[in-house]
Amino acid sequence: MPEGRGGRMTRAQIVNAALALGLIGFGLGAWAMDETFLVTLATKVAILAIAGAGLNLVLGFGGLVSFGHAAYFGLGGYASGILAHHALNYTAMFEWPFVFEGTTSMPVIWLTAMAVGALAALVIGALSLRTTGVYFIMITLAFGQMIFYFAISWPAYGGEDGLPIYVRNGFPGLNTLDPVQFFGLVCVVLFAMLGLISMLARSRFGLALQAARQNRQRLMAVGIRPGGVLLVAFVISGAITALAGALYADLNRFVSPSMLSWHLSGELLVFLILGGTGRLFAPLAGAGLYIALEHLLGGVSDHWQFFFGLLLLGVVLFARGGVIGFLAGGKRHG
Amino acid sequence: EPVKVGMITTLSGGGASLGIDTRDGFMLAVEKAGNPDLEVHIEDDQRKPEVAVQLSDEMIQSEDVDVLTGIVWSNLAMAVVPGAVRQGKFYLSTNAAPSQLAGKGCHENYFSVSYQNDNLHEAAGQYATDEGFGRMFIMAPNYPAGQDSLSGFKRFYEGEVANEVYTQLGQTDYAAEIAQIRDSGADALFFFLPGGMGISFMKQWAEAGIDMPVVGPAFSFSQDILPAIGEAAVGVKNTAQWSKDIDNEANAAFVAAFEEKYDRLPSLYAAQGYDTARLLLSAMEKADVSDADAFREALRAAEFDSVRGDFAFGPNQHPVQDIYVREVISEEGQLTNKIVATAMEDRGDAYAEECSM
Amino acid sequence: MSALLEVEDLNAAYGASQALFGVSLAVKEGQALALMGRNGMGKTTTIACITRMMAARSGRISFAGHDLGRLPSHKAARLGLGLVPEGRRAFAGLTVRENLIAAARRGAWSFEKVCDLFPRLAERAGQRAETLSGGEQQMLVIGRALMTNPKLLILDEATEGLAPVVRAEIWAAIRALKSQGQSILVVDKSLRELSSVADDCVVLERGRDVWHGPPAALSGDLAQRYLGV
Amino acid sequence: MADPILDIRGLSRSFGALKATDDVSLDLRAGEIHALIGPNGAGKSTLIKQISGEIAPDAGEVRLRGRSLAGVDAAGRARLGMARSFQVSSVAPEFTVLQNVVLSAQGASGASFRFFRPVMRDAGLLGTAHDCIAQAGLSGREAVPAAELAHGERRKLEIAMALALRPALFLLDEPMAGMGTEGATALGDLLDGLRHRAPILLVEHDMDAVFRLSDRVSVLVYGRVVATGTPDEIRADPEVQRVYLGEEA
Amino acid sequence: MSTILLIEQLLNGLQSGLMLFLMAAGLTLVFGVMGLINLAHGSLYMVGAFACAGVAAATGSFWLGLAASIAAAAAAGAIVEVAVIRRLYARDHLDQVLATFALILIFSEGTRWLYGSFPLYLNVPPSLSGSVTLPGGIQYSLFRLAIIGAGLAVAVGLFLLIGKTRIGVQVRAGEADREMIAALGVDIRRLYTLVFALGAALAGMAGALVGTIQSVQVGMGEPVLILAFVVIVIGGIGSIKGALVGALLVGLTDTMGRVLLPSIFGLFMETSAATSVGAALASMAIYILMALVLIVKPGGLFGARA
Ligand SMILES: Nc1ncnc2c1ncn2[C@@H]1O[C@H](COP(=O)(O)OP(=O)(O)OP(=O)(O)O)[C@@H](O)[C@H]1O
Ligand SMILES: Nc1ncnc2c1ncn2[C@@H]1O[C@H](COP(=O)(O)OP(=O)(O)OP(=O)(O)O)[C@@H](O)[C@H]1O
Ligand SMILES: CC(C)C[C@H](N)C(=O)O
Ligand SMILES: [Mg+2]
Ligand SMILES: [Mg+2]
Repeated sequence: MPEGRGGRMTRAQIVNAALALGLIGFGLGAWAMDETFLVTLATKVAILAIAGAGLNLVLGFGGLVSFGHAAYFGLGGYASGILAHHALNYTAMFEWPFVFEGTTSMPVIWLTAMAVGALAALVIGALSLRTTGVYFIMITLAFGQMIFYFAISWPAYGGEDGLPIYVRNGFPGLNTLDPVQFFGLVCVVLFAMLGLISMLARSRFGLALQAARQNRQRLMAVGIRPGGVLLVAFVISGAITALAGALYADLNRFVSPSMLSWHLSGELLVFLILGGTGRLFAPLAGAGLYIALEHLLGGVSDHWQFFFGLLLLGVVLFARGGVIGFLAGGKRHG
Repeated sequence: EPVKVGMITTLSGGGASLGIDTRDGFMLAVEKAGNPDLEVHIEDDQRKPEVAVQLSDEMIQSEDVDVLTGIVWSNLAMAVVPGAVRQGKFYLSTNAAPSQLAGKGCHENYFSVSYQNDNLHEAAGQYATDEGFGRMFIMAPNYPAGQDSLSGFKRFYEGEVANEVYTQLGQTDYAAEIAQIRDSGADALFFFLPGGMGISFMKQWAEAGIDMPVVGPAFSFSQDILPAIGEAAVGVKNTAQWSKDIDNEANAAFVAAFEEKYDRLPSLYAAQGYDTARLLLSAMEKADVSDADAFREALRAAEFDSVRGDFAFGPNQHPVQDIYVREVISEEGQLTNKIVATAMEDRGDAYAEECSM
Repeated sequence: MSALLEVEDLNAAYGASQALFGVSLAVKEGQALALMGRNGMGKTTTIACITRMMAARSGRISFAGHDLGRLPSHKAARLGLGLVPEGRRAFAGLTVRENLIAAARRGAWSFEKVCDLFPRLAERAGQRAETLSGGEQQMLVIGRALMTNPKLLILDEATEGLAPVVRAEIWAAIRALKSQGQSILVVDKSLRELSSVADDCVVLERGRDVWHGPPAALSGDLAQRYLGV
Repeated sequence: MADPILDIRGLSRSFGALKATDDVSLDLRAGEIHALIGPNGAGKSTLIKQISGEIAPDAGEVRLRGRSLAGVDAAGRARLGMARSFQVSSVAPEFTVLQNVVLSAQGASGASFRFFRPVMRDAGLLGTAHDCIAQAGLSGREAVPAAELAHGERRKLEIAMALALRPALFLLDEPMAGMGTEGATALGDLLDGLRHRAPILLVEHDMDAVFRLSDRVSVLVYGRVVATGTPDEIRADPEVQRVYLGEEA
Repeated sequence: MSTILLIEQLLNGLQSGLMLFLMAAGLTLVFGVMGLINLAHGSLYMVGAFACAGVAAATGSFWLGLAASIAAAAAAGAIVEVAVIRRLYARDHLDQVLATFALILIFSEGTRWLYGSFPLYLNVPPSLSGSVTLPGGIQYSLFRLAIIGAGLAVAVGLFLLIGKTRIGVQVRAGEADREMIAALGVDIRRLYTLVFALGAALAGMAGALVGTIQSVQVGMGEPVLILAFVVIVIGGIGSIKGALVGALLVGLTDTMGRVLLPSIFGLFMETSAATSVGAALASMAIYILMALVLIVKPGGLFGARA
């Protein structure tokens, strides 16, 4: 990300640190007080933040508004669900060139999910990047919807009913069924991904990516093809979001087409905008706020969505640059 | 020892009417019983599987409930039930009863109080056969419950299928299908279009003015949506294991109390919620929930006065019950259902054999 | 004769950085005032404040007897300000004709008269503005401002990027306008041509009006100091 | 005489019925500033865009050091050493001046798929960038976001970015527009020195600069080259005076 | 398939296309012309439907209900524009997405609060109910024919308004450079409020018409919203002609896909599987159509800009 001037950067850093510590503190605090459900809730925030982080790479830095990121999220989820399904039912997933019965090992599942996400992003990205602006938004939506309808009507893995994973997948050396251990694992992944994105953003690649958002014509004129830069970012983004999908499947022990729906794509966008587009920690801030509000308001009234809407509206109108922009000030990057 | 019940049901968004009726029926029984040992937590699943899963986690992990119930939709049930019963909780289904959970995936802690999903469609097939409809046009949305519906229908239908059409889930315009139906020259139409889909279809069907008998499962003609369909529904035959005019004391009391309390007629879902609560209460009389085996036995015995009359569980803990054919009528300016025939007696389900319990 | 436009003690800022420090100037009815200064000294900012596209921090702007202080920019414009903005800003997706009629107000200037002034525009009447050459766009936005039949024409670098003949034509047009009694506020880099129309000059330096006077007096040392000529 | 660095042959491009460039041939030799002048709408920018690869010609070809550039896109041509400035400033508005110029230097280095080292700590790129910023007269403004620059300053940033490409030749589309007398004079001096590093194809309406700086001048009218010659020859050409220079000659 | 059935299905495609056009036209005005992504357009459609149902139930007249739907949606649109949208023109698209997403929540839950979760119903007015026999012996619903007529009339009206009037020119100028058109003396704020209200009125009218043949319920606008976006993107954003062509393409593709694909698969597959696969493909058909159009023409069929 562009280096801010003077004290701005530090203020943003303070906000970021507070967010990170807030998440970890909340999770551990809930665990200490034996509020297992709140640990689960914190885990959900962290996972959605990973998905959002994937989107943020293309949206916040590359300026590509993908309205179809649920596709990668859901594909990651299904990768996890299908591998576990076969492993748990002892049925072969394929028999050629060797018999493969799936797996419940998270590292293997993660790699598979990321590969699937990256591949899908490569194909979809290559086709979608021919368009720009709103057309890009809509063509990504179109591909997302195609995968969604495919999942609904393909009976092998449950169709609309979805696919349960009866036991959470395992990670060597950890008991993933223990909510706090799973939470810890997810946090490690989250901060690793945020670190990765921050590094990418500062690199040569990141500079070109951010220039592609602002002025593609200029990027061409200095000898860099925006298409390639954006496609690479899109693929990395798809992989990260798919990884989040795999974790989400494990959190819920269930995958269904709703992970692929445009509502989810929309929610990921909302997290980012709420957090502050182009800010490294936007996905965490946005997902955290969103889930917290949803949870708190849900208890207050059956019509909580009404008040939730009002609150969101208040944030857009009065806290420019999202939560982080509001707290940290400074220029927004996107 | 008190029993804590966690009810997860749909109270907001499309489909809220089903959850609201389920809740209201359930709570009516709870309040009538006035048993201080029964504590109910109700949460809205927004019809989203992942929300349902989180709610069940919360109820199991933080609130330490003993029994879960209330889910309307099969896909949410598939997300919640297997995990919950594996963690030693009881699940009593007020509605959704997917085939997976009736067959291979059955579990000793899982009871369906409503039916097995296929039942009403099977009964419709049986009824069509009994009526002598030789050629039927059959139609359902293209999702697992829709596919199950058509196969359930065909399991007991002996005539010829004129055409089999899958619509899009959530579709609201049926002009194209209606044209096909008109063109097919079938004797009668069977369709399964739950919720808003059914409302839209029936209104357009009436507009089209096609003179063809219509048969469906109760979902499209239950009390909660009948007013929305309007006069178009009058005369339609639908299959259900319950109707407000089933003649027994429990039912009369239920219908009266429901109308009295909520100022509307009860629907199928309300009856199912009511029966579920009464089943639970009957088990609480006989056993302590902390003794899971005894409590399970007490549930299995199903010694309560069901609003359906006779009620018993089959080997896979799904009901064995009569299924009726109802006709939509207009009564005192209100649309409602009236039983006109019995389609199946003591029907269990097609998956019980696969259940190794 | 009273001043048509009067700006007093204008202060303005972009966020935290102040761009104008107490600028004052006046344009009299029927006269042309040249606003001059090096790059980045605040000329465009002054114009943005006058046309109410930017809110001033403090100061008074009065035009034709009205206080522009709180007016939204369209109301200020309707009092008779006609702007030819820096950087052209033709309406990209609209045709030449549409650009001209979009904001036209009744008066002496009509589509035909603008086409007489710039025959090029008549040839290209149906073409979308974004595909015009730079100079054609410049003519278009001058025409667009004239079509609002303004009391005061404000030109911010209106001859930038024009061919010498056209530039000469535009200066001729500006002189002609002025001789018809049009009041003008003009920003330009070319001292020679400014001198030929301006009755009065104001020089800005770092957001301050450091010099007022007639063009003739602005030569030699002064020009070197303020304009680097 | 040495072969020209840039050789343009028969470039034509129409927009609908309009022939924006019509069989244009010209060349650019080592060490020279070749000015391209002509009335507004004559096709100068269109020609530059065809040379830089932003739009494809209908006919004709562009050769760089004898090599045909057919099929090479704008980015490829930039890598081969074509640096261009835009008639309407085109920079990355949210980037600071420094970041903009570093981006340019990075483009020249040809390595953009590097994911790990922070680019703003790359001594090589920074060195080049600071150099070019100084040459363009923007020292002290490095940390200002491009969007906050005054118009003239943004023109200078364009020049700095072109310099940072370390190009084989420059295509400058009205670099002096909006610069002010002082800035234009300084830029003139800079270009004057630059021509020995890389020749310049200069589109400009500032006749003082054109006649002061250029070695050769071509005049484009209605998409055709109507005259090419030394500044003095062009200034004296009655046809050029009539269609372009007016009384300024 | 018989010719009569085929023609009837084509009419159905046409009708559903023109219905979509009413939604899409408002959206393309607001989105293409004013540059605002309005996710809440579907809520205005819902508002129209509820207003129509409410007034029709109270007065017994469908026509009063229809008038009320247009008025209520226009009023809701104007209020929303003044209270919220107006502050967002200068912001980037993403803030608009978030704000209008929030508006969806407010509208949906607010409506549920007022009307409850149970769907409302509307009846086709007696003068338009039943079907007519068209030349060739085709039976077709009169109400659907009326929708076709209304859609075409609106298309012509809008085309003239935007393409041929000065108001249209000013609105488009505002989209190119809002600050500049204001600086030239046009009250672009008020103009935008009007345009927004016009788009809302069209959506409200569509909601009332669709509500009449389908059902009126909370959330009814969302699927239509997505389809309307598909339509304007296929047609090219900001183009009324594009919206019309896009809407007809989508309507026909959807209808004919649903009808034809299962029978095509039936030629070489077992019936049950064929209908299910065919139906699955049919639900993807319009998205496949959109992707193809955009891959070939990245700016839509009649898009001015990419
Ligand atoms: N949008 C902006 N944000 C922040 N600062 C700005 C902005 N626009 C201009 N400035 C600053 O305000 C000062 C005055 O700029 P202005 O554009 O008024 O100068 P000018 O005299 O018109 O210069 P030029 O001759 O280059 O057009 C400059 O220092 C410039 O950097
Ligand atoms: N994309 C396009 N579509 C249609 N016409 C175009 C397009 N681009 C340029 N033109 C036309 O081609 C002609 C040449 O334009 P060009 O921009 O090359 O002129 P120019 O010589 O650079 O003029 P100036 O000195 O004013 O910048 C102009 O008449 C212009 O309107
Ligand atoms: C109400 C019913 C139609 C629900 C159905 N059993 C389902 O699983 O979705
Ligand atoms: Mg300026
Ligand atoms: Mg040009």
